[in-house]
This record gives sequence, structure tokens and C-alpha cells, in this order.
Amino acid sequence: MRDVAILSFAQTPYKRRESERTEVQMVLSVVTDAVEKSGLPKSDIGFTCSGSSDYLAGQSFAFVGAIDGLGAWPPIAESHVEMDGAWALYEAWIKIQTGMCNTALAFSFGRASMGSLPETLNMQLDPYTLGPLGIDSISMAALQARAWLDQDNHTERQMAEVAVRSRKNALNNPDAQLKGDFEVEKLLSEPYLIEPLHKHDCPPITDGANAVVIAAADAVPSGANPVWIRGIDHRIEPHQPGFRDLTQSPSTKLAGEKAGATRLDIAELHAPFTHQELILRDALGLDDDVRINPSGGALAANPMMVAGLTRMGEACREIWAGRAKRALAHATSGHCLQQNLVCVLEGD
Amino acid sequence: MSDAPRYSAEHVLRYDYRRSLGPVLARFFTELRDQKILGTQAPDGRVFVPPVEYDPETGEALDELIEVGPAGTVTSWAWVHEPRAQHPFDRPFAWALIQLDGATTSLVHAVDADGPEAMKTGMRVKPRWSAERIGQIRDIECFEPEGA
Amino acid sequence: MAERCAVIGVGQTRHESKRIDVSQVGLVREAALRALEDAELSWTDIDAVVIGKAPDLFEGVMMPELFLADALGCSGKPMLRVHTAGSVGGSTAIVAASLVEAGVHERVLTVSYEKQSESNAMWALTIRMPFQQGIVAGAGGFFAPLIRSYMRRSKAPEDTGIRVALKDRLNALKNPYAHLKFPDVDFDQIASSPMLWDPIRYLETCPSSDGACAMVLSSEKPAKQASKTPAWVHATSMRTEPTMFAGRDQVNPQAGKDAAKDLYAKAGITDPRKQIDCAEIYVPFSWFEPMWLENLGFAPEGEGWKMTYEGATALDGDMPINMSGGVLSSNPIGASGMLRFAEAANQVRGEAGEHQVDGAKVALGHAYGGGSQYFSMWIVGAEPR
Amino acid sequence: MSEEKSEVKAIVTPTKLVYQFSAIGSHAEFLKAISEGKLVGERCPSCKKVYCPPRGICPRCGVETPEKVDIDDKGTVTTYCIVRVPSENIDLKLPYCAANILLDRSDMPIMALIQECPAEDVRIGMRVEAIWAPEEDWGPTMENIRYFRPIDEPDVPTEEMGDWY
Repeated sequence: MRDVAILSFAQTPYKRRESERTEVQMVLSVVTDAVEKSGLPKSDIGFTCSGSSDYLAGQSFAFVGAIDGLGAWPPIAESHVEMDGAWALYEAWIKIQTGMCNTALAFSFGRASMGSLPETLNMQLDPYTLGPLGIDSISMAALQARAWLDQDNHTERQMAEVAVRSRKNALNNPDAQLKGDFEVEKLLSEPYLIEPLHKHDCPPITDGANAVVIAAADAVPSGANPVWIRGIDHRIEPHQPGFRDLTQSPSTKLAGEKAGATRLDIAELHAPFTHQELILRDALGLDDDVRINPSGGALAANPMMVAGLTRMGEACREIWAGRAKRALAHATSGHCLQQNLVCVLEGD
Repeated sequence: MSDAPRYSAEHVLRYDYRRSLGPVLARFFTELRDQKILGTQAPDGRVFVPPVEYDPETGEALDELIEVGPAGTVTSWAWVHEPRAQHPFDRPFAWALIQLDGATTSLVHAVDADGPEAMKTGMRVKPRWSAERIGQIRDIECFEPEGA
Repeated sequence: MAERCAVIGVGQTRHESKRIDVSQVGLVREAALRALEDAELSWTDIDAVVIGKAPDLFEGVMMPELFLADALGCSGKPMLRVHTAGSVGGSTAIVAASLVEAGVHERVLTVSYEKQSESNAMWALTIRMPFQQGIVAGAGGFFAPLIRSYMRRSKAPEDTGIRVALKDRLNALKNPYAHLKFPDVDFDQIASSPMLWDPIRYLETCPSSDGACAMVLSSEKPAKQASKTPAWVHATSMRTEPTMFAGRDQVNPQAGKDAAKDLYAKAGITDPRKQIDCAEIYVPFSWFEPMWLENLGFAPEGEGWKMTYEGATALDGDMPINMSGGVLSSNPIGASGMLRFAEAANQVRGEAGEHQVDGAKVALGHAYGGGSQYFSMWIVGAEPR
Repeated sequence: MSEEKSEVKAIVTPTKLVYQFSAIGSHAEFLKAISEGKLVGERCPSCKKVYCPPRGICPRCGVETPEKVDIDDKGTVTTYCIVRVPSENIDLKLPYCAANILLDRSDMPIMALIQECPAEDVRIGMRVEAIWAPEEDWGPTMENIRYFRPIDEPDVPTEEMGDWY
């Protein structure tokens, strides 16, 4: 395997509604920013891959317009996954491994504010036996949360503590959407959204875009501050929630093992719901001295199709700031943690 | 910053998708119309409900269908205090994972119960059938507590 | 490249306007199982799955790979979902090949599909956002003006499109999987078929199909152990340019020319017409055959139509094009690109059946999408390179 | 046999998603202009080409395009097709001509209808002008231009159409 490093990360400020810029302008800003920070000339980028979803935009081929934000002239080697940007990064990493290119750009974008996300995500379900029930994404997560609470004396307080810590951490993240000092007691006294989930257990709806530039060791420009991808792997599980043990995340566990997720200082976990962070920590065997989601995580900002790749960016920020040496970044896709990606990152 | 007026409009994506079913789901929905619930049985005895054409763990083809339920046990549940337009009820209700008698896996469906205090993991539920059944998952209107 | 990659199994479904006998699950499994059988492998032999399809709105499922994962034996495995508009079937195969070439996986299953009958492609492609204007529908309305530009530029005889369609429709009669088959098809039947988007006639356009295609790709060792001849991937290439910008050549797009140039350089090809034995190229409207022949460098600019006219592109010509009947005969959009790549593989494996080109050793598979802006292509050979 | 005893072979799953679409930035400014009967474009600071409708960026150069340019409602047909097939979502009498029209002072064609002449008479290079809907019907949409019609000016020779020929 070739050694590959993340050179730069850029994002829009994550917010409930991006009302100043179109998708393509969001893409243009993050791509320009990420390329500039990488120290590579734009013409040196050997491959580009993006992640997004047509259903967020409410139209077919929504990603095609994003090309306009790249200045793709002369034509570029480019691909797109209908997945979170974390998988775009994976494809870009693969491309470098083939030797066909030495540098690559991965980006993602989503404007969830246009629609009603919990209902849009119903469209992700088996269209024969699940989708037609009309079940939304929060209800699906609530079924998982209940299964988790039913086990090992788990409590809603543990979940609320995740929310409190996430939003407190987000105070240090200028780009986060939800932040502040909250009290567990007060949160627990508020009404349920979908029982057993309170509002604080759920992610906000977010608009945003982000981009990373990666390079093989021999293409890292001088003066760069590379964060090395020590391992990256992703796995999927059966779709039907009733076919799995929802309290476990075997796909995360396996991906973590394959990616070599040990000796970590911090972990950025893509856990849109509080209980999912606790399931993921368990699956990855993260003990208490691993700092979790210093950025605030998906509970502080959850741009669909973007939040997974954001975890890589946030892990890099911790390493660049000297607050961590070795970090884990995780991304999830689908309902109830169906598909998971783990990336292990290390400073120079 | 733009000084243009704000142009905003509703965009509705509406379509009635027509989904062909293939042999396994066709039998499942046909029998559902007759108030029977089928699951797929694997050679090692596991029974998948809703039925599948393949083993979700290995991908191997499966084609043996057996009747399960109709009653079952709630393995997880969630209480909806304020239903959405797409939900099957316009009053509070529960979503549940239900392991039907004879099944190895759980099925997602709605449960009509008096309130969250009436719900409990491990409780027994039975289907309430829709009056008009056309062969679809909502031929089961919902499940309800056994003895209700 | 870290590792060599070869196609060791190919499978496709029957393509029809409505495959009402199967679910989406059944459709993808039909192709995947045939590819596995062809490779003499089982689900557990597969390390990863790469799936591709065109817009999710066609089937009304957001990221349908999530529910199809189980059906493709993905549990506990990596799965990727590619979407690059009409070129997606090709780029999906290229992503799958990359997983092998990167040395990450030994055997990768790649599948692409479309079940257009669940909705209506014309509806899904003509959804108007607020404040937008609707003038032409679907791909035909977009591409017909480009064809007119080509006709004007090249001064090609007006019946060129008819000749291409006749050739492809005759080839389709030799392909058991093809959707459209007209046993008595002749020049007059095509010429007298109704104009849809003038200059495109009904029989010069592609159908709307349900169908799927799958391939098993492997690294060198499994390929050499396979009992059937593998198709070795000599080179792959992808290029993208914006849909529209001032001065864009939409008829002979730079992205296609660049992709071909890159592809030939990687495959050691200096004279494509001589060194490539046959090609499956993405021709949804018959006039795109001469246009792509030029774009791919098989003919000088403005002269692609001469190859059609001289019969060079016929099954028995010196440069057979679209031996399977092409997109004109079967068009499950998301799978259409992969079908081109798979046909190229089958030709060099000697597995193309009645539409086999004698002695084909090197073949090109090609796909394009969007507003002629996404290109993906590969060259496969009977021998490793 | 009664009908309900037949096997269920398909299900219908109605889907309805409601989005709130907002025009932003250049798009909103374009809509404002057109609702006042004007066409506005943007010039790329890098390649100097003019885009109408504008998108706030130049797709070729990948840069923002803040400079506004007034665009004429006359133009030249660069290519066209004659639509003879009906389709969903479009309510126009067949056959009709849909043309790519390069508006004067803009560098990228738009697609629009040509009327007031037989579809067969449309030519590459033909000069056309916009016919607007009555002012009281104007709204924030390109549909304010009902169609284009030929004008009495000589055709533009194809060699002068540069990139678009």
C-alpha cells in the first residue's frame, strides 16, 4: 500500500439553512479553499470524487451541476458516489493506491433544509415492506435506542450526557450549528420527540459542503502538514433492522479491526443519535481516555452526505492543532448504523 | 449580499411507483391479503420475516416459505407522541419490532396501544387486519396488545 | 498499477420494457448470479461489491444499494455505490477494477441496473424545479440539436443514422438478451418510422428497458485459475467536463477526446483502428455512432460517417461496432454502460456467442453520460498486458 | 374465480415529498430582472465570457462572476430540433421547434421555442427576437418570454458563430 496523507480540509460554516449560496457556490468555495490550503496547484489534482444525494435536492442528476464549481476545464478525471463524502474519500484513496494518480480531491455537499429530512430518509428503506409503512428516520433510530436501553441497565441519562458533552465541545468549533452549555437534568425533563428519544438525542438538520485534498507520500508538497491515512475500511450489514442486533455494530467493529483502530487519542464518530455514539464506542473498544468528538460531532451539525467526511476533517484539525497524535474518524450511512467506515489518521 | 427579493416556492415530488414483486414477495403479499403471514425458512431452521429471496448473511437463494405468527413478541418499540402525515395513525401510537411466533427475526410495524405505559419490550401483540386488503404491508392495519 | 485486473465472470438479464416477473432484488440477483456462475464462484468468494445505477428517482428508492446489499451477499463486506449519470455502468466497472488494481481486494462483484418500469424515465428526467421552464423532454430533446450540428458540420448523408440503426438492429437479432428485436427490419422500415425529435426517428432511438449487468473482476492469481479465458483489463479512463460553458464543443467534447487519448496511452495503442479489434460504444441515438467514432479517434473529424457508410462498423467489417446491438437495442440506463464494458470483455474471452467477432483479442468498452460530459472507457485484451 | 383470488404481482407505493425551493444569489437576481422584462447575465473575470442565465460562477474557470451585464432579447439560432412527440409535463402543440439560441452579448446559448414560422423553416444562423408575454402576466420565470420569432435580418454565417457552429 502507498502511504497517503490528508493535506487539507475545508468546509462551509454548517447551519440550519444556507441562504446566501447555491450548492454550486458552496462547492466552489470549499474546493477552492481545500486546494489552496493543500499547497498543490489545482492543475496537479489527479482525481476528483464527490458524494451527494439526488433525493436531498429533489431532482435527478443533482450532482451534475456541482461540476460547475470545480472549474473542470481542461476535463478532469472524476467520479461520484451516491453516498456520504467519506466514501468519496475512500474511492479517491483507492485511485491513488492503483498508481494512476498521486493526488486527489474528495468533496461532498447537501442542502437538507429544502425538504423534510426524516421523511426523505423514509425513501432509503426497503420499498416493499418498510418504506410503505411511512416510518421516518427518527422513529427508526428510536427503535434502536429502545433496544439499547433494554440492555445492561443502560439509561437515558447516559444518552443525555452524550448530548451535553457534544454541544459543550462544539463551543470550540466555530463552524458548528448547535452548541452551548446544557444540563442533563433539564434535558431529561423535556418532552420526548419519539420516545425514548428526546430532541437532544437527535441531530439538527444542516446545510453544508466540505472538501479534502489527499496525496501520496512522494507528492506531498514541501511545507505541508500531512496527516497520514494509516488504515481505512468500510463494511455493510443487512438492511432490515429486525434482522440485526441493533445494540451492536459488527460492521464498525470489523472495519475498525481492518483499519487498525488502536492506540487512539481521539475519535470523531459519525453518530447522529446519542445512543449510536455509545454503540460505536463499544464496537470500537474505545476506553475513557480516548476523547470523543471534540468537534461536537453530528449532534452539533449533521449535513447529510457531508457529516461523515467532516469527521476526517475534524480529526485532522485535532492533529494539526497538536491536540492529538493518532485519531479515528468514522462515517455511517443508512438507518440504524447499517453501513460504517473507519479511518485511522496519524500526524507526521 | 444579494438585494434581490426572495423567490421561494414549493416543489412537490410525487409519484405512484408500481413495484413488481417477484415470486417470494408476491406470495407474501398474496397470503397477507388472506390474513396469513409468511416467512422464509433457511435450511438451518432460521426463519426470516418479512420473507427474503436469499439469505441476508450469505446471499444464498432461499425459497421455502412457511406460515408464522400471527401473534408475536415486541422486541423493541418507540412511542410517537405527534404523528407525521405519512404515519399510519393521526393519533399517538407505537412503532415496534415484532418477532412473530416461529420467526427468528423481527418485523417493523405499528402498534395501536393506549399509551407509552401500555408498551413494554416482551409484550405480546397480534395483528389487526385492515378491512380492505389488497396485498401490501398495510393489509395489517397495525398490531395490538394481545387480549385487547 | 499495483495489481493486474481481469474480468472472470459476466452476467446479464434479459432486457425488457417491463420485467414484471422480478423485484428489484430479483433483477440484480439474476445478473449477479450469472456472473458468479460464469466465474464458477459463490457469494462467499466475493470480497467487495460495487453497484451502480442512474438516478434514484427512477425506482423511487434513495440509495437503493442499502436494501439491495443483502441480496448481493454483502453482509460484512465493503459496498460502494457509484452514480455518474449515463456513464455510470462504465464508471462502476472502473471503480470495481480499481479495487483490484489497488491490491485491496482479490475478487470484486460489480453490478449495475435500472428498473425503469417502476416509474417513467421521461417523468424522472423532466422534473421541473420551481422557476424553471420546460421546453423539451428527456434525452432526445437535448441531444437532437447536437446531432443536427454534427450533420451540418460533417455534411454526412442524411441516411447515415438509418444505416447505423439497421446495423445495430440486425446485430441485436444475434443477441439472446437484447430487448428490441425486429426480425424483418430493413432500411425502409427505419426510414419510415416516425420522427420524434427531428432529426431523430423512432427506430433510431433507444428503448427504455428493465435490466441488469454484472461482472466478477479479479486479481491475477484467480484469473489464471479460472477455467474460462479471462479478459485482462489493459487500461481504464474517465473524464468529466461541465455541462455547458461558453465555447464548449458539445458535438465532439474534449472530455471524450482526452479520455480516449489517456486510455490509448495506458494501453499502448497508437492506431486505434488497427490495434483494436472491435468496440462497444454508447450510442443511444444512431447518429452518435459516427460522432463517437471521431471522438474516439477511429476516424478523422467529420469522417466518422464514412466508416458506417463503408460497412467498416458491421459485424464483418474491419472495425465492428456494437456487436451486441448496443444501447439502441437494450437500454436499462444504469446498466447500459456496464453492458458495453461486459460485451467488450466477452468478445476477447471468445464468449460473445452468435455476435462473436472472429479472433477478437483487443476490445474497447465505452460509456458517456450527462450532457455528453461524463466519459468512461476501458480496453480489455485476451492476453495480459 | 373472483378477481381478488388472483395472485398479487405488484404493489403501488405512492410517494410524495415536499421541498421548499428558494432561488439564491444570481438566480434570484436573474428572476427579479426577468420579472421586470429584462435579461441579465454575468461576465467571468477570468475568461471574460458572459453567461445568461447566470449561476454566480463560471463553470469553465471555476471562479465567482460578480460583474452584471445587460443582455439583449435578440439572438441567433445555433442549432435546433423539431419536437414531434408528446411528453409528460410539457403542454405544447406539435410539432414545435426547440432551438439553442445565442443571445446577443451572451456567450452561451439558451434553449427556447421558435414560433411564428413553420418549424421546417428554422435554420442554423437564423436571427430571432423574444416575444414576451403581456406585462401583467410577468412573474419570476423565463416563461415571461413566450417564444422567439424570426426577424428580418440576414442569417449569421456559420463561420462567424465561432465555437457554437
